[in-house]
Amino acid sequence: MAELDAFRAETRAWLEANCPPSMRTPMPDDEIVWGGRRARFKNPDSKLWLERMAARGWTVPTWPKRYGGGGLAPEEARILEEEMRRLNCRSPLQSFGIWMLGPVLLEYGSEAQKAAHLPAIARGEIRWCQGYSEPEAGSDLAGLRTRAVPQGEHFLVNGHKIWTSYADLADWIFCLVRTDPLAKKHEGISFLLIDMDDPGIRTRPIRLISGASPFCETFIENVRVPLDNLVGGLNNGWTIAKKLLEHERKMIASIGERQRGAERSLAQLAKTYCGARDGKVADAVLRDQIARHEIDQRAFRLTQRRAAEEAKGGAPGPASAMFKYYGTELNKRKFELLLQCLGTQALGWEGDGFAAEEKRITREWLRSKANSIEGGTSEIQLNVIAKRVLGLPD
Amino acid sequence: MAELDAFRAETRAWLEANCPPSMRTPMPDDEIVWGGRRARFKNPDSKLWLERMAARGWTVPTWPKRYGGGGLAPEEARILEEEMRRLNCRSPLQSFGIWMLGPVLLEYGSEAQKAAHLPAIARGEIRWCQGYSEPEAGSDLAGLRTRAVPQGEHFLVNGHKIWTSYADLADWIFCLVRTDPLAKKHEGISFLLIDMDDPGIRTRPIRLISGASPFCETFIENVRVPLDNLVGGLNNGWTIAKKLLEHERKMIASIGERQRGAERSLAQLAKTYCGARDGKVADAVLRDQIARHEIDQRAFRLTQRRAAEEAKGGAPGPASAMFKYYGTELNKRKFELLLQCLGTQALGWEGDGFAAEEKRITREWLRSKANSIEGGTSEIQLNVIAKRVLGLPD
Amino acid sequence: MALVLDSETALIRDTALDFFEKRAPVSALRKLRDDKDALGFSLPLWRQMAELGWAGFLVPEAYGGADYGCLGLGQVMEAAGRTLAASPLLATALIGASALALAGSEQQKAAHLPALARGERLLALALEEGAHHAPFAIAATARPSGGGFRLDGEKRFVLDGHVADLLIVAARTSGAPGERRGITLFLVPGDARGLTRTRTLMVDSRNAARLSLDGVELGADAVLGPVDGGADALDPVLDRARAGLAAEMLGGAAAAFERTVQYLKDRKQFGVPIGSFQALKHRAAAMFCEIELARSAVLAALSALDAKSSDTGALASLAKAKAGDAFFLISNEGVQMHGGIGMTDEHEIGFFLKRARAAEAAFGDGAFHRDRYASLMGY
Amino acid sequence: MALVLDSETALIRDTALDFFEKRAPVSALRKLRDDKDALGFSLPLWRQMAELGWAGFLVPEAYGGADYGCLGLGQVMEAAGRTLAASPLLATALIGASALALAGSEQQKAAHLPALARGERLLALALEEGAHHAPFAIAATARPSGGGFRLDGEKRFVLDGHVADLLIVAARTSGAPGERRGITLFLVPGDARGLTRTRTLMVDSRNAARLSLDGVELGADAVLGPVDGGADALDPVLDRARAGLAAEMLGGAAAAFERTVQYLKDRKQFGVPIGSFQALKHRAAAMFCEIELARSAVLAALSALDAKSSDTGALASLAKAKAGDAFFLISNEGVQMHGGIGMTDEHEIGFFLKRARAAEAAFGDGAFHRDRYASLMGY
Repeated sequence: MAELDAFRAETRAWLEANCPPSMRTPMPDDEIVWGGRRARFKNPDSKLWLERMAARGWTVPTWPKRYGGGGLAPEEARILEEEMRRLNCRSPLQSFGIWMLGPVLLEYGSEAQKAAHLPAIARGEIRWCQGYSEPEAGSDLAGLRTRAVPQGEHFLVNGHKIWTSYADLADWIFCLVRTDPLAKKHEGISFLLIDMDDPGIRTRPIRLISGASPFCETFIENVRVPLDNLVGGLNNGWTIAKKLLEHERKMIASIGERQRGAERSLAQLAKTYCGARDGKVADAVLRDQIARHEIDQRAFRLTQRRAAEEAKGGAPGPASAMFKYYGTELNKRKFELLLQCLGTQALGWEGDGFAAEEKRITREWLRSKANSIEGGTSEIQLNVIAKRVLGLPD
Repeated sequence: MAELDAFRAETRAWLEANCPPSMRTPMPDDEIVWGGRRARFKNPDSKLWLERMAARGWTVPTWPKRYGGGGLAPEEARILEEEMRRLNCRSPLQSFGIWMLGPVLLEYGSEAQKAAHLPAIARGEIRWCQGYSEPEAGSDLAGLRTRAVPQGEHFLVNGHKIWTSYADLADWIFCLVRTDPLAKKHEGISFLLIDMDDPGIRTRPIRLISGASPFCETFIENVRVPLDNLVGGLNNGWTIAKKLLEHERKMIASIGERQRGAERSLAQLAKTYCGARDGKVADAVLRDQIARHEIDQRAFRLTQRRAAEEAKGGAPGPASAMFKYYGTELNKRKFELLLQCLGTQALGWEGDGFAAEEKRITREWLRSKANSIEGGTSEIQLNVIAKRVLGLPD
Repeated sequence: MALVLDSETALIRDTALDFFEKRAPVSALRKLRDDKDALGFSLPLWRQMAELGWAGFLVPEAYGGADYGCLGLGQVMEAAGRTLAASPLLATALIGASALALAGSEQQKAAHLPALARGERLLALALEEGAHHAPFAIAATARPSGGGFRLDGEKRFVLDGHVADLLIVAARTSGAPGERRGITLFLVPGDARGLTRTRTLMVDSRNAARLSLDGVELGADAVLGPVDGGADALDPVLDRARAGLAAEMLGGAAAAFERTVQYLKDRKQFGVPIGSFQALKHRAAAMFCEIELARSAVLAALSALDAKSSDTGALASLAKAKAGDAFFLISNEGVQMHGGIGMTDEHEIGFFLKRARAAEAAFGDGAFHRDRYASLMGY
Repeated sequence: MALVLDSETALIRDTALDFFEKRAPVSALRKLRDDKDALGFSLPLWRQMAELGWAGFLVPEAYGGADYGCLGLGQVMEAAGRTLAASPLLATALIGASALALAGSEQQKAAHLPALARGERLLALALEEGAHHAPFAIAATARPSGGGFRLDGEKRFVLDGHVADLLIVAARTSGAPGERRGITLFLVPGDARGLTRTRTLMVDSRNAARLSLDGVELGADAVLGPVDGGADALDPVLDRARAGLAAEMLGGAAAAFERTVQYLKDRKQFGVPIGSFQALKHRAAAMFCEIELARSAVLAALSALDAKSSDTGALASLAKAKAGDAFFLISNEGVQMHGGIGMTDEHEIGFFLKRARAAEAAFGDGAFHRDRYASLMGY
């Protein structure tokens, strides 16, 4: 206990001394630092902050120090998190490398792979994207067709990935590829790392119903990938894929939680757009629906907290399917309620006549519809709960 | 047209002359006439009314005259119905013989079977019950195990039926039995008529969560049934069963429609139990829920009417699954709303402290839960719609 | 009240189905959007629709119309709804024609209805001032001025407002916002002095505009219907709008449903069509029921309007509420069941989702109509 | 706020689970019902529960209790809920003990709490007068009489009211029905003159009674808590009742869910377990989520009560609302998924359906708590 108290004091002091004041303000979307070869820093403090944190290994606090991490124990990492929140410190670096590839390499990667990739992720030098889904392999992810054929020291890779977020901005892609077309479909898949700086790789952004999006299609044509870039052994990719999907679910589950400083609550918007009486939302029916939603949302957050307390920071299990399912459905409900509050003011697309907040809500309402599709549909999550949590038969 | 007008005038005159005044009042449950060998008439007028109507064949207006029917065309039958409604005439006779067995015998029965059974149904002399479900064959009706083994001039029947309504009051039972245990399950079933006046047949009433019920278990032990009692040919019972199920669905679909004179509407009860303001249900949330329900109910009734207009009185098709599904779910919702309105006054079981109306609502609320189970569960109806209406693949 | 179409009306429906499928598929709306078309619909197509008589379906024969009635126009709107076709059907053929035919003076009818029926005059109703349908919440004022009136105020969500030749503007001649009494309707030329019109770009790629009335001077003959009695004059017009829009929404819901069921049959995952999964089947079956109920409600409302039945108001609310429920459910389930591809702008199912919300907000959402239904039913 | 049980509380939970499973299974409730048991619960069993310390879990140690707190008692109530066990846990151990411990004078506590903790004194709260939970809608009157008060009025839905040794009666000393101010609590002996108690037979086979107070004369020392301030005194008591009842409902929901999942695995139709049908799987998975959320809400509320947290009221409403939603959903789905057998009185799943509704109505239903939650959150 005393050691942890000392760590807290030390951490607090360091953060107060080293976190630039502009990094203690709410982060606009366009100042999020994703790193990568082509990284640009709109705010120079962001770069400074990244470098300082990376130097301590605190962009990835629990990773071993030898791979650029902070080497912190889980309790220490939680203290770091609490102290950062206390000071409103921005996250110095976000990336799929940190959230998804890193944990996989730590568990399945060779020593050479760890040494080659982890420090670059920790310092934000390389930006990764994820190549999982394909047009014909959505919910049936294991039905993927991208082929990797061993030829001497290389695989020759051909295929078509979809929903690769930020593929157009990424440097490398971690991919599921089919290495044995004759094996049962879950058994012929491998996990491969591919440098995207290859003329055989082409990306095309996907426009969503909500407008521009970070999603891309990624076309891979006759790309040669060193055999060394195989992670976890040949035809062993599905094990890794399942692990990663659980991490992804957990990430998406809290999609409605991002609180921006300027965002007004449902109840505040209802009062504005539908009127208030005696300090209450005037429309009793709407008020009841808002309360129902807020109750569900609070119970959901309490459940996330309870799960964290029960797991003590362990890896997400099949119950993560519940969080993915419920969290995304809640978020969709929230936006439907917002639209109901805003009425015709939520029907603008662009141009005059609608406030920025109104147009943001309209776009996010549409974007929220993907929540229950991306990272495994709600239907897939319910299947997982039924099978792996409840033990219902196939 | 003129002929129909004449028919209407004649019918009206006859009804006015022959329908006893007490038969023009709302019918209490215990005065419903079901007929049968053990029929008792609480109100002697009921017997008179049955005899007069049966003499004209108007207990079964559209059946051929030679089988005790009225021989009416569909338009004439509709006129009779309208004129009876105009005078508030009670239905002279209800029975599963009229609703279910009769139509089957008319379509599939031999001449001898028709002559033997239809007139007795029309006159209310024999009361029938339906032996379909078995403990292990609920939704999977075709999984039934009651065996009928041909032995000389008889079948030897053994089995256990369940949910046989009014079996304890019936004279005969029409049954699905397995006659070929080796055939595919839909192909080894026959439709058999069995006289229940046999010591091998025993019935046991089933108590429901709502209290006493008309349902029974029926045990059939070594009962000998003449081969002549087979309807529609050996191993051809499933075709008949499907037809009957459609009739049954249609019957149950309108389960919430029985309007008793004394029943108060949801809105009236809400005003009584939750208060009114400016003539409106005071609780705006409850009022919205009631309106939502009433809107659905009205749209549902309009759809029943539309289907009738489209079919011009034809036999019910797969769309009857929609009416069974939606009608029963609506009825359950109605009772949940009623319970919400009545609050703790809907929580009585028997004895003092609760009005008769309150206790009736409590019991019917519980009884309504069976609506979406009996006559094919909601799940089965949705399967039928998906497959036979929408053509979705197995 | 007819719940089954007579053969003549069925023929109109078939003609309309064919017309919109061929000449105004969803891709036409996409093109209007991507081209940032100034009108927001195709004027040549509108002329063709007028030639088929649809523009004048609610215009008395004396003024060059077909006087065919709401059930007929409803069939056309349902067909238009199936392809999300943008056109002046709602603002001009349904609302504009109804307002003039039901409340107009001889002179007003003669002046506008024949041109309207020929597809040569576009109308728009300028009613709403807030974010929610509220026909009595009128704050725009009409003050006596000279022998006529002077109009001031702001209007929102005016469908086709930016291109209408003639606007029907609700303004207050007495009373306070929220009061039924004191509202008057005015016919305002699209090019009136003091009138500013701003087109708003909507999520469903349809038309709407904001109007600013800044001392618009009108003669006494600009009054449509009784002074102070505009709400009474509007009632039947709004009920027609609700029922007609419900028909359009029913069309959208039905088309989105058919597309989704087809996708369930076509799309294979795990080696089988996804429509073989029972959970999706049950949801599809439930949607089917909602479509059927909505269809009955729409037919009942349209028939009641033509029959001038006493419960027209309740049935119009019933239709709008049920069609809204069905369109909401099905457009959402449609996107979900299409999965990732349904989220792309490239696919058309998302257009239905957007239209469902915009149509829901017009002329009263579900909550508005449940409230109204309850009031009309006495509770 | 603990969302995970400490080891001591987990032990209490395990003891309680074992106790109710062995000594008060659902069949015990059935027997009480079929025997038309006069008490409605087993007094010997209650003595055993008292010996385990549960009757005195909310009684301070100075008065012979264990003072273990709400989280502990909640575990016992959840376990009792799993088998639908009828007992004085709610009326006496939770509500009665809380009212005396939080609002009682030294003398009142000394007079009743030790006997209560020993399981030798039964209490009941006589609050409701209408069909819905309404803590301020008190019309029963308490008028000054001699040096004390004279009580007149009617009370309904008094849990354990027909057997309680001591009743806590809310009556109005000033103000009008609906007003928060002016309510006073009184301790009324079960055998007081002028008090008539009528047991009502309830759908869930539990206890409740109607009281008629006809000139019941009480001394000044019968007042519990401040005169006219009874509502303030009741607030924390009611929040405990809501959270504790929510725990019981959570237990009922969880048990009904487990029974249903087991049935889905066991029952075969079409040659396969019905739990292999995807539509049922998805519904079961959705129920699982509701149980998990309800559990978190209940734990949060119980912990907040013990911590005297400032948002205890909101969390109690949250817990009651969520546990109610879960129990309603699951008891209904439970019957439906059990099919015909679930509709028979012989099967036990129907007992859960009945209990769910009765518990929902006690101390505020979902609508009540959503309204309260919104008010507490400032909207």
